[in-house]
Amino acid sequence: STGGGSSSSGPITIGISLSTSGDFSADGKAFTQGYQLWAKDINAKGGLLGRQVKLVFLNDASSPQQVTTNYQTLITQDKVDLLFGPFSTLLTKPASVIANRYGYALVEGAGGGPSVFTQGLHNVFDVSLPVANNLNSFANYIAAMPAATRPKSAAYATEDDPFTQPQVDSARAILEAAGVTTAYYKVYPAETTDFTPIAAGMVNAKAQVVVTGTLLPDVSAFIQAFHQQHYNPEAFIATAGPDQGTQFLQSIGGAATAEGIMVPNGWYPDLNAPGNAQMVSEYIAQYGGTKSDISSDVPEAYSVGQVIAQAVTQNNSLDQTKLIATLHSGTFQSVQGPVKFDSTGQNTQAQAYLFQWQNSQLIPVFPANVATAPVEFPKANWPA
Amino acid sequence: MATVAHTQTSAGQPGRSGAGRWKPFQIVFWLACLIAAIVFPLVFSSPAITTIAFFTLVFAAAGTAWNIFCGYSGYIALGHAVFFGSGCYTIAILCAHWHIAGGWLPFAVVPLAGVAAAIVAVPFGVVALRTRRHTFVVITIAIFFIFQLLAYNLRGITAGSSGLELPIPPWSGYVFNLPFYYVILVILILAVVTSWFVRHSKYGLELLAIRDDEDRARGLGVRTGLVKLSAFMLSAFFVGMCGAVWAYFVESIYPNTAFDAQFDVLIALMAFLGGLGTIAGPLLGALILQPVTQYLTISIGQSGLNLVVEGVIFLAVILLLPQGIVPAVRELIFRRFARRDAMPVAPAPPAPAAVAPATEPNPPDSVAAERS
Amino acid sequence: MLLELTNVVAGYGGGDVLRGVNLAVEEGTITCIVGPNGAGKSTVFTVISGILKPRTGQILFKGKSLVGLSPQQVLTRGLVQVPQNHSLFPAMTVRENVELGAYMLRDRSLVRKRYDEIQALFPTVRERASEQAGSLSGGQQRLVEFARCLMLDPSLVLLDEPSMGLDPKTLREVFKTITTMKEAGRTILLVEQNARAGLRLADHGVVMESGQVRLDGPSEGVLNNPEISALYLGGSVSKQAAGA
Amino acid sequence: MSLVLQGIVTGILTGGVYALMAAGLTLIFGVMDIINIAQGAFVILGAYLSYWLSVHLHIDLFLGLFITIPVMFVLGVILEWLLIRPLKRDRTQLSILVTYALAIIIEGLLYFFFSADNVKLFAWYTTQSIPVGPFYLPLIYLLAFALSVVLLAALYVLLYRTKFGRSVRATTQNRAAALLIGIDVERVAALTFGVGVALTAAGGMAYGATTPFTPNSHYDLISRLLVIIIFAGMGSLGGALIASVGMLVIENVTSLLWSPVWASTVFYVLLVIILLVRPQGLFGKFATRNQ
Amino acid sequence: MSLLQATDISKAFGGIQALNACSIAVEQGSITGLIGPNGSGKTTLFNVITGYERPDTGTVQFKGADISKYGPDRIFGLGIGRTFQLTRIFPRLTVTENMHVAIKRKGLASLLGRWSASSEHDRALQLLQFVGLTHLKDAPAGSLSYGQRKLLELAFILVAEPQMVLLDEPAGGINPTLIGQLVERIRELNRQGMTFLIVEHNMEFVMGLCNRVMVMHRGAKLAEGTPEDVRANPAVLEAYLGD
Ligand SMILES: Nc1ncnc2c1ncn2[C@@H]1O[C@H](COP(=O)(O)OP(=O)(O)OP(=O)(O)O)[C@@H](O)[C@H]1O
Ligand SMILES: Nc1ncnc2c1ncn2[C@@H]1O[C@H](COP(=O)(O)OP(=O)(O)OP(=O)(O)O)[C@@H](O)[C@H]1O
Ligand SMILES: [Mg+2]
Ligand SMILES: [Mg+2]
Repeated sequence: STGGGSSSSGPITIGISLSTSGDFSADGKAFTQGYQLWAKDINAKGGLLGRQVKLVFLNDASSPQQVTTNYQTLITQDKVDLLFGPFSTLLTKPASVIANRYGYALVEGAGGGPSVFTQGLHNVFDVSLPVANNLNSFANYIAAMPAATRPKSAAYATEDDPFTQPQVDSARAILEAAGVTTAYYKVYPAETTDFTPIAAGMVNAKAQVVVTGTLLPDVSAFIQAFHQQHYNPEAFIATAGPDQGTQFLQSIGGAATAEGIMVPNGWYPDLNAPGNAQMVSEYIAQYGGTKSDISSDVPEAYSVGQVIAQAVTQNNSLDQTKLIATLHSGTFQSVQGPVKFDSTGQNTQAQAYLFQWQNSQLIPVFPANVATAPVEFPKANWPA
Repeated sequence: MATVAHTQTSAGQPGRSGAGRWKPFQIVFWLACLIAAIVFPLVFSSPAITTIAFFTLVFAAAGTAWNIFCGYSGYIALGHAVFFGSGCYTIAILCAHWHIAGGWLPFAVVPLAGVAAAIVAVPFGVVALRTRRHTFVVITIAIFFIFQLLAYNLRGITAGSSGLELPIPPWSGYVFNLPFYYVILVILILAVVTSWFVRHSKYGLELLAIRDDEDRARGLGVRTGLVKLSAFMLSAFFVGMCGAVWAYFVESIYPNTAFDAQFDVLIALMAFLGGLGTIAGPLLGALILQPVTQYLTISIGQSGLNLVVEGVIFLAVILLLPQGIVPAVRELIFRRFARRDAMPVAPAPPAPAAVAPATEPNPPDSVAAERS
Repeated sequence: MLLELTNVVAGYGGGDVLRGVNLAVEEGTITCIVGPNGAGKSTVFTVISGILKPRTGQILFKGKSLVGLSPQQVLTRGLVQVPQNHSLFPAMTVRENVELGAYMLRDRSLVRKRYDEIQALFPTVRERASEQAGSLSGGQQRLVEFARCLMLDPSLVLLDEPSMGLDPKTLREVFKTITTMKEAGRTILLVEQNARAGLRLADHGVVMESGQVRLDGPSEGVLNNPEISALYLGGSVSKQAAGA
Repeated sequence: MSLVLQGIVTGILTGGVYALMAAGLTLIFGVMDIINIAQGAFVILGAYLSYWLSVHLHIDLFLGLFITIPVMFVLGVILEWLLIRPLKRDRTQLSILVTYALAIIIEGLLYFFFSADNVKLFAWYTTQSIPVGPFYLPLIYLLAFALSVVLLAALYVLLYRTKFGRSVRATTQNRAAALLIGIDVERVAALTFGVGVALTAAGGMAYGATTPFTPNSHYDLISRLLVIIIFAGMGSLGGALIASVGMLVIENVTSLLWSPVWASTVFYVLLVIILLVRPQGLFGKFATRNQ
Repeated sequence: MSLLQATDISKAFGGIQALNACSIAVEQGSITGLIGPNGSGKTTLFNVITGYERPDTGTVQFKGADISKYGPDRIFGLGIGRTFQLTRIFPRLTVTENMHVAIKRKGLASLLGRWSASSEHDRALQLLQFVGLTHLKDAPAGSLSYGQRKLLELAFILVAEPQMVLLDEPAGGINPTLIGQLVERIRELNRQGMTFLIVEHNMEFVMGLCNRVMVMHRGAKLAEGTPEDVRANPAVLEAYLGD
C-alpha cells in the first residue's frame, strides 16, 4: 500500500469493502459506481483538503467474516484515512464494530437496519433514510385518500430480512388504522427461489393494494406471476427493486410492464439537491443509459462521500475523533437532501418520497411539493 | 509420531517400515509447528494478518474436528454448520442471559457452547447415522437446513433474521486479536491431540473399520451405533467451541452466517485437500485454503476472477496430488526411505510358511531395491 | 502357439508381482495353472486381458502382440475372461447379465440363439432369468458368470477358478461344458485351486509361484511329479483324518 | 380449496423444471458415482447462454436450445476428459472437489462476462397464461413441463431401450466387469457426462424463464437438486420427476395453507422421515445381500 | 442341550423361500459340516444365525438363550464368529489392522488404548504367520489376492477366539497344501474347545474334517449323520453329490 495515511501531501485514501460476489454483488456494483463518481467529482474540484482522493476497494464476497478481515486490513495495513461503509445491514454491523475498535467513523449509505443503531456505537452514521419509515409515505398517501375511493384491502408479503420487514410492518400499521383490512400477510424466507405459492396467495386474496417487502429478484418474480394470473391490483409498491433502473426493467421484461409500479425512496434523478444534477449527468456520461436507469444505490453511495467531505472540510483535519464529533453535531448536504444525524447515527432529515413508474420513467409522485405528476391510481393493467 | 505412518498405510500406501526413523522427524516437525503457531502473532502482529490467522485456526480446528468423525468413519457429513451455529447461538444467548460483559469472561462460556453442540449432535446423529453414503450426505444437508430455518423462525430465542449481538470486549484494535488467537489455538491443539489419540486407539480402528465395511465390523462385535454417535458428538463438541469463539470474534451473528452452508462445504474441502483421515490433513488444508481464499478475495476480488483462480488452484492440487497433500508428501518421503529399505508390497515370498524350505531362497529385498 | 507370454513383468503400483513369466498355450487344448495363493495367477489373466499393462515383456496372441491394447480390443481379438470374483451387474436381471456377455455382437438373432442354448444348459439361468443377479447365492452367481462367457464364441477362454463355490453336481456340468468347448475347437486357459481336478481336466499344466512359472508340461507329468504334488497339490485330507 | 388445487397444479408444473435440472445430476450420479457439485453452475451457465442468444442474436429461447444443448454436451464431454478421467482412485470423493472447483470457476467467469446483475429470460410466452377454470396456468410453465417430460422420456428410452443404455447401466453397477465384456467405459463416462451437462441447457433455460438469476444462484440450486435425486433414489429418472413434483407441491401447499417460512422445513422434515424408512430413496434399489 | 439350536427357521425373499422350516442343532465341541446344492439356503441360514437377517418365523438359541432378535455385534459378543462366502475384509486397513478389529474389547481402557501395544498383538502376528501373510502385514488388505483375503478373514475370526465359528466355504480358492494345514489348525482349535459349523463344497475337506454332516436342500434339512452315513444316503446322492 502507499501508506497515504502518514503522509500529508499524498492522496487521501479511503477504504471500502463491497461485495463483488455473493448475495449483495448486484448492489455492490452500483455502490462502487456511486463511490467512484464521487471521488472523480471531488478530485476534479481539487480534492479534499487540497489533496487528491484515492479509493481502496476490497471485495468481501458478501461474507461478514471477510468484512471483518477487510476493514482491519484497510485500517492497519493500508492505513486508510477514512472509511466508507459496505452494502447491507448484515455487513455494516461487523464493519462498524471494527471501525469503532480503531476509533474510526464509519459513514455508510445502505446499512439502515434498526439493529445497526442499537449496538451502542457512536461512530456509525447512515446518510440514507431510516429503513423502518421507508414505506410510510405510501401508506400515508393511501390513508389520505377520500374514504370513497380509498382501497378496502391490502396484501403484504415480505422477505424475512431486517431491511424489508420493518418497513412493511410499519406501513401495515398505518393502513390498518386507516381502515384498510389485511387480506394477506406472509413473511417468506430470504432464500426462496420459487415465489409462485406466495404470488398465488396474494392473487387469491384479491386485495386492491399490494405491498411487498422485496429485493429485486422477488419483485420481478411477483410481477411476472401477477401478470400471468391477470391480477391487477390498484396499487403495487415494493420496498426495493423498482428503484434499480435498467436492472429492474430487464428483469421484468421492459418498461411497459413497469407502468404504475411504485417504490419508496429518498432520492430521484430530478431531486433538487446539491450536486445531484451533476451526478446524474456524469453517471450517464460514464455508464451510458438514461437517468431512470440509475439505481438508487448510486446516490446512497455518493452521499456518503459528500457528507464525509463536508465534515472533514469543516474540521480541516482527518482526525477521526473530531470527525465523529462533527458528524454528530453538524448538518450536511447530499444528493439525497439534507443530512443530520441523531445520537444513534440515523439521518433525521431524510425525506421519504414515493415514486412511480410512468411512461418508462420513475418519477416522484408524493408528497405533492416534489411530485412531477399525480399518482396514477388505479395502476394501469399489465400489458397484453 | 507414528501418526503419519499409520494413516498412510491405510490410505493404500506402502507400510511403515520406515516408521522407526520417521518418528524423530515427526516429533521435531510437530514441535516446530507448535512453536511457530505460538510466536506467529507476535512476529506478524498486524491485525490484518492476525485476523486471517485467527480465521484460519478456526477452520483448522473445525476441520480437524470434522475429520475425527468424517475422515475416520468415512461418513461425509455436510451439516457440521449445525454445530458451529449451535455454538454461536449458545454463547450469544448465554452471554445475553447472564449479562456477561465483553472481556475474558465470555471465553469461559465457550466449553458450554461445545457441550450444547454435542447435545444437539445426539438427535441429529440418531436420525442421520441410520443412513449411509449419499443418503447420509443428503440427510445432513437437510438437517442443516432444518436448523437454519429454525434459527430464522424461532424468533423468540434467536431474534430471527435480525440476528444477535455478542458483548464487545474493551480491548484496543492492535491487541484485540491476540486473546482470540490463543484461545482458538488451544482448542486446535486439543482437537489435534484428540484426533491423534482416536487415530491410534482401538476406538479409532473401529471407526476406520466402519469406513471400510460397516456391516462386517458389526459382525466382529463393533457396536457401530455407539461408536459412530460418540465420534459424532466428539466432533460436534469441538466444532461448537469453534463456533462460539468465532461468534465472539465477529460479534454479530445471523441465521445464515452462523448456520452457513458454505462452512459445511469448506471444512470438508479442507480435509479432502489435505488428506482425508489423516491427522495433519485438515490442518494443512485449512492453512492453505483459508489464507489463500481470503487473500485472493482481497487482491483480485474486484473482478470476480478470484473465484476462477481459486478454482484453478484447487484443480491443480487435486489433479496433481489426488490423495491429498499429506499422503502425497508422505509417499514422497517414503520413497526416499525405501531406497534403502525393502518395500513391503514386495513379491510374495514362498506362500505357505511350511512349504518354504523346498523352494529356492528368494530375498524380496533385492528385487525391491533395484525397482525403486 | 495360440498365446505366448515371454518374460512378462507386471505389478500394481508397488513392486513387481509377475517377475518374468513365460507361458505358452497351444491351440485347441486346455491349460491349467496351479500355484499357491498370491503366486500371481490372476495377475497373469489381468495382464493378458488388457486391464493391467505389463512393465516389460511380450504377449503374442495368434502371432500379434496384445500389449497396449484396451480390454475391448483384446476381446475383439477373441479372448474372453471370467474373473475370480464378483463380475456380475447386481441390479440387472440374470437374463440381462447373460445377454451382456454378447455385448460385442451386433447380430441380434445370434444373441437370442446363444441365449436359448445356454438356458437349456443351465437350469438356474432359466429359472432365475428375471431376478436381480445380486440376489443369487454365491454358487449361482458363479454359474451365471460362467454362462455369460459362453455368449461370445471366443477362440481363447480364460477361466479364473471356475470350480469355486459350485456344488459337486454343478461342477461336473461346468467341467463337462469346458470339455465340450475344447472339443468344439476352443482353447481354454484356467486357474484352479481344485488343482487335481483341474489338472485332470487339462492337457497341459503350469505351476506358478512367486510371480514366475516353476514348472510347465503335460498335465499328467505335473500331477504325478511327487515334489509338485507335495508342495502345491496338497495331500489327501482323509488320509490325515485317518492319522488323527 | 381451489387455492390448494392451484398450489398442487403449480407445484407439478414447477416440479417439471426442477426435474429437468435434476435429471442430468441423477444420470451422472447414477452412472459415474460422481456427485457433480457443478450441476447447479451448469444450469446457470445454460441460462446465461440462452440469455445471450436471446438478447444479442434474438434467438427464441426454445429454438436456442438447438444451439445450447449441443454446446453444453460438447463442454461436458471435454470436461469429463479433462478433469474426471484423470482421477484414478477415490473418484467419488475427489470428484466432489473437482466439480466444486468447476462450479466456482464457472461462477467467477459468469461474474466476469455477465456481471452480478439479476437477469431473467423473456419471450412472448413468458408472461402469457391460459385460463383453466378459476385460475390461469402460466404458459411458460406448461412449455417447460412439456419440455421436461419430452427430454426425460427421451433419456429413459436412451437408458432402458438401447444398447448404449445397457452399457451405461452396466458400467454403473460394475465397472471392472463392464470392461471385461467389452464396454468402453471411458467412452460411456464421457457421453454420460456430456448428456448430463447437455440437459442443464434445457433446465437452465426453463429456470431462467421462470426465475431471475445471478451467477451466484447455483448455490441455492445444487442443494435442492441433490436433495431431489437422493429423495428419488439415485439414477432413477421417473423418480427425479416425481420427487421434484412432490417437493414443490409440498412446499406450495404448506406455503399457501400455513406459511412460506415453514414450507421448506416441512419438506425437509418429510424428506428425513422418508429416507429413514427407505434409505435408498423412493425409487432406488438395493442389490446387495450379505453373503 | 445343543450349543446352537435353530428351530423352524423360515425366510422368504419375494417369491423365493430361501429357508423353509429349517431346524438344525450343533453340539458343543463338534465340527459340523453343512452341505447342500447351490441356493439351498446355507448362507441364508448363516445370516439368520449371526443376526444379519431376521427370520420370518422360528428361533435361534445359543447356549439356551434366544438370540433371534439380536444384532450381529451382540451375537459376536456372545461368542459366534463367522466368515463370509464372498470374503469381506477391510480393504483400506492394513492386514495387521484387520486382525485387530475383531479382537475383543475389554472395557473402556482397551478401547481407548493403542491397539498396536495390546497384548493380543503377538497372537495376531502368529496367526498371520500361520496363513502365510506375514510379509504382507503392512499392506492394505485390498491389495491381497483372492485366496489371501480368504485367509485373512479366517485369521481375524480365529484371533478373536469365539466359542463357535461359522465358516462359509473356507477352502474355496485356497491352495490345497494350505487346506491341509487349515484342517490341522481347525482340529487343534476344536480340541481346545472351539465349535465349528462349516459350509463347504469340497467333499474331501468336509468328509475328512467333520464329525457330523448336515445336508440342506431347498431351504430345509434333508439329512444328517456321520460323513459315511451322509455319503451313502441316496437322497443326498440324488440332490447333491450326483452319481
Ligand atoms: N490390486 C492390487 N494391488 C496391489 N497388489 C496386488 C493387487 N492385486 C494383487 N496384488 C498382489 O499381487 C500378488 C499376486 O496376486 P494374484 O491375485 O495374482 O494372486 P493369485 O495367484 O491369483 O492368488 P489366489 O490364488 O489367492 O487368487 C499378491 O501378493 C497380491 O498381494
Ligand atoms: N437378499 C436376497 N434376495 C433375494 N433372494 C435371496 C436373497 N438372499 C438369498 N436369496 C435366495 O435364497 C436362496 C438361498 O441362497 P443362499 O445364499 O442361502 O444359498 P447357499 O446355500 O448359500 O448357496 P451356495 O452354495 O451357492 O452358496 C437362493 O435362491 C437365493 O437366490
Ligand atoms: Mg487369483
Ligand atoms: Mg452360500
